Amino acid sequence: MALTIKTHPLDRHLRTDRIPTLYCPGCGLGIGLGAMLRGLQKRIDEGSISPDSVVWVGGIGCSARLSFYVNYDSAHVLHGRAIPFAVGVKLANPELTVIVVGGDGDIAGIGGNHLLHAARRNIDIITVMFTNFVYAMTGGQVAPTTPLGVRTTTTPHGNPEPPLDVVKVVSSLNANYVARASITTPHYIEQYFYKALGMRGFRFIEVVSTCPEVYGRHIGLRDPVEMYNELKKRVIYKPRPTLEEAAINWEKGIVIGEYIVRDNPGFIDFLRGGNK
Amino acid sequence: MKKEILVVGRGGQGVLLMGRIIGLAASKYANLYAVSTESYASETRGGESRAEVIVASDIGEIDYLKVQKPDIAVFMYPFRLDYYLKILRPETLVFIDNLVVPEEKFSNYNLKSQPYSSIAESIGSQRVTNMVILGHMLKVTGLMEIKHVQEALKEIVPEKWLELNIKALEKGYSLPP
Amino acid sequence: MAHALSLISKENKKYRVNVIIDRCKECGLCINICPVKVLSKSGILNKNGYRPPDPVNIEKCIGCRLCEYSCPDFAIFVEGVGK
Amino acid sequence: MRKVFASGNIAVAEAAMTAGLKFYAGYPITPSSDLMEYLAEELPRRGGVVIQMEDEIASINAIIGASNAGVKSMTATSGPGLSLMAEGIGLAVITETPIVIAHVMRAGPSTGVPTKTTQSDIFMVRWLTHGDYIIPSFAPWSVQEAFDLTIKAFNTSEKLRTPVFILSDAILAHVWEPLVVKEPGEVEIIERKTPRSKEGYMPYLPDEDLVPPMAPFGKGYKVLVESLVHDEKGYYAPNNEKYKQLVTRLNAKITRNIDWLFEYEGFFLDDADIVLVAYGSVARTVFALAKQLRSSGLRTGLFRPKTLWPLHEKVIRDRIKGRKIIVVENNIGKLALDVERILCDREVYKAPVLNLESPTLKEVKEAVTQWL
Repeated sequence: MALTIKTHPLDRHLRTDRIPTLYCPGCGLGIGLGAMLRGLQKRIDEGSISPDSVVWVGGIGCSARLSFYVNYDSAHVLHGRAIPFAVGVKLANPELTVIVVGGDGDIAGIGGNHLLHAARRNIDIITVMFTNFVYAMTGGQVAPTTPLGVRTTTTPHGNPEPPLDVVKVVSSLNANYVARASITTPHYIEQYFYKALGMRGFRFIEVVSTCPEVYGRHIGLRDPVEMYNELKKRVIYKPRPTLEEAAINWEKGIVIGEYIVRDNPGFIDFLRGGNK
Repeated sequence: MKKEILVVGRGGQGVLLMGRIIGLAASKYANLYAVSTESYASETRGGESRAEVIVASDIGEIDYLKVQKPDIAVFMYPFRLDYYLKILRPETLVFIDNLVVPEEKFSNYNLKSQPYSSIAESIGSQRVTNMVILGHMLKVTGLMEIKHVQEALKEIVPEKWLELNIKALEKGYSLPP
Repeated sequence: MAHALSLISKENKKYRVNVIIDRCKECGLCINICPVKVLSKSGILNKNGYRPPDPVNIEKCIGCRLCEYSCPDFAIFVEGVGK
Repeated sequence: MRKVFASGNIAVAEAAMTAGLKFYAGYPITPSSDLMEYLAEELPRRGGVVIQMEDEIASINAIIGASNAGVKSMTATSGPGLSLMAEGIGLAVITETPIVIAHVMRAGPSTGVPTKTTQSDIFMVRWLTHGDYIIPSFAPWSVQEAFDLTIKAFNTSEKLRTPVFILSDAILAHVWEPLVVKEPGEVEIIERKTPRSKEGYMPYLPDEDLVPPMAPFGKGYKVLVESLVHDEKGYYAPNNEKYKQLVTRLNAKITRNIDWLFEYEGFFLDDADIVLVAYGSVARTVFALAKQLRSSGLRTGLFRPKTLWPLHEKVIRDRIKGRKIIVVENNIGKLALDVERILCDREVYKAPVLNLESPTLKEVKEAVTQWL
């Protein structure tokens, strides 16, 4: 057993003095972040993005905290408000590459209105939403994506609300890119994030993640490996799925793929072009 | 010297512009101090629009930013006349466009009644009714010199409307006091 | 920034698997995902009380890096070795 | 310099541009909307951006983002909008983000009377959000002063890395008066300190003036903007030592500048037996009353704070020498609470006058003379 000094290939992207993360063992968030960083690394390597121009913005929640592990300019701001903060950053300096990370509660629950309007404006930022079906940091309350019937700490008799199909909602607006991947398919997260970094307009990637400690407890899959394998079984890859396939259904499967790929002018283009 | 001027009309009649022109002319060109407040009905176009201008030799004479007892009142449209009649004083100089505002309401006041809107139309457009009235007001009151208002018009009014506005102002100034 | 990290490193002729001992949270995802079953839980307790994986069957490693990609804690990585 | 005839809202907008405003995000709300409309017309010509966000929550967060990207940013709003901005204001405090908020008071609570004036929000700008903090607020009484104090508001926000309020009202917003617009170069403009070197840069490590140099995004400083209680690096620090250190510094960086921050105007104070205290547009009417009372033989003075928060208690004690102090406000009596506390050895009376059109001289006189 050799003891040597070496660093992980992603360490250059991380505030390593904050690692290990505060995430529970087996939490999917770190997998998603790793995949994103590999996608970003490719862009940096090919010279299309300068690391100094990258800004990460997170709201509140486990997923939002990804923003404070990355060794970039970053901001950890208010619950639900990462997108408007990011809009301000981008408009103040359009040269920046602005990335929002957050959970489904942060991005589509409390921040839902901002998400709609960011997509409507086709504002030139990337939003990566991690869906773990629950409010994890606050202890397991119902989320906008919690499936019908699931018992959470605030729906102890079963969730009476149908979940929000965020991919479908964002796709219905002017977003240039809408894709979904899963932490069980890190190569697709990497690929989609890489692609999004090279695009303009509003880019939205949903990453279906695992929360064995909190959500797993609600659905009887508390073991990280077991939950990972259960999610993996349900993930169906389609290159260009239709919006009818976007609804997340634990029984029938979760379709990942690129739902929307467009190259419409972004908000910055319109701003620069005046009223033409 | 302190004059409180109340201007009432409909949205679109240039009431607020009249307030700003008087204020700018007085404060920038006539060496007077001026305060103007405006109010308008946010709900409807064509609703009541009001400018309240106080012109004084010195800022210290103005103790309240709004008109309380008008020395001069202009009615371009008969909004809430009963309300406004209550704040007029017997000596208040009242200018009305007699094509739209009933003269009989003002029989107790120092009334200047003219068909301002048709005068304006005869020189080009009803839209400059406000400047015809303002010109007449300058003639009657001697509030300031007409050239001061002309300077203010040059500063605020877009090029293509300037000539017409100045013409209207001069037309009003030529009316009998 | 780069402070010394204690590793478990094992290699075959083509690949070296490195486990950063103190980052591991013992979730088991790497052991589960490895298609050729290189990894097995070690007996070491790291500073947080977790037992990191040990590439006991390193000779089987095919360099697919699924362990690296599936580790949520940046605790395992695979390198190519040799020429 | 340009001499113009302008409203209070236009004066704030013009001053903001002179101060170097480059980003405005807002949501329309009476009586502040025309301030945004004016900037929407003018600011793009001067290289800035104006965006109407989906609500006030988005607006305040967008300007905080923009400021961290290195540009001077502001918003304007009124009561209901500011209520929505509460959390964002707190974010600006803890992240030490320079922003200016023009708050144009209308009548409340709730939707109240959108188009009419009051002075009922003076505590709202003081203690809007949760936590311990001091946010500087300036309350102009004229269009010219709206301009001058807006310059001061930007300078304060940049110098002390703090949100700052310019506290206007529906009267001042829409009163038109002569205004001298000072152009850049004709008035002192303060810019935020930037770090001397990237080496070892910590986003919240203060200099001796307790204010940390501020690096913008995009320059390789690896800035960390943190809304949680944090240490100098911006790392979450949920411990008593760091919490006390941070909160103490955030407040002390304001209070130690009180001599520079606090501005006031005094009239006839030296021999005044009766001192009227008033601020904002209402003070104009109170000033008229002070003169009137003085000419009737009562030795009356006026103390008018231009800086509402923080109050300079020593200045107030030193300058108000009168025996009897009467605080006139277009609210139920709010500043009076502080004046009572600061001048607890004197007779302090409240003279609240509630009037949506602004208190008239007659009303103010009645409210004051009851205590004479």
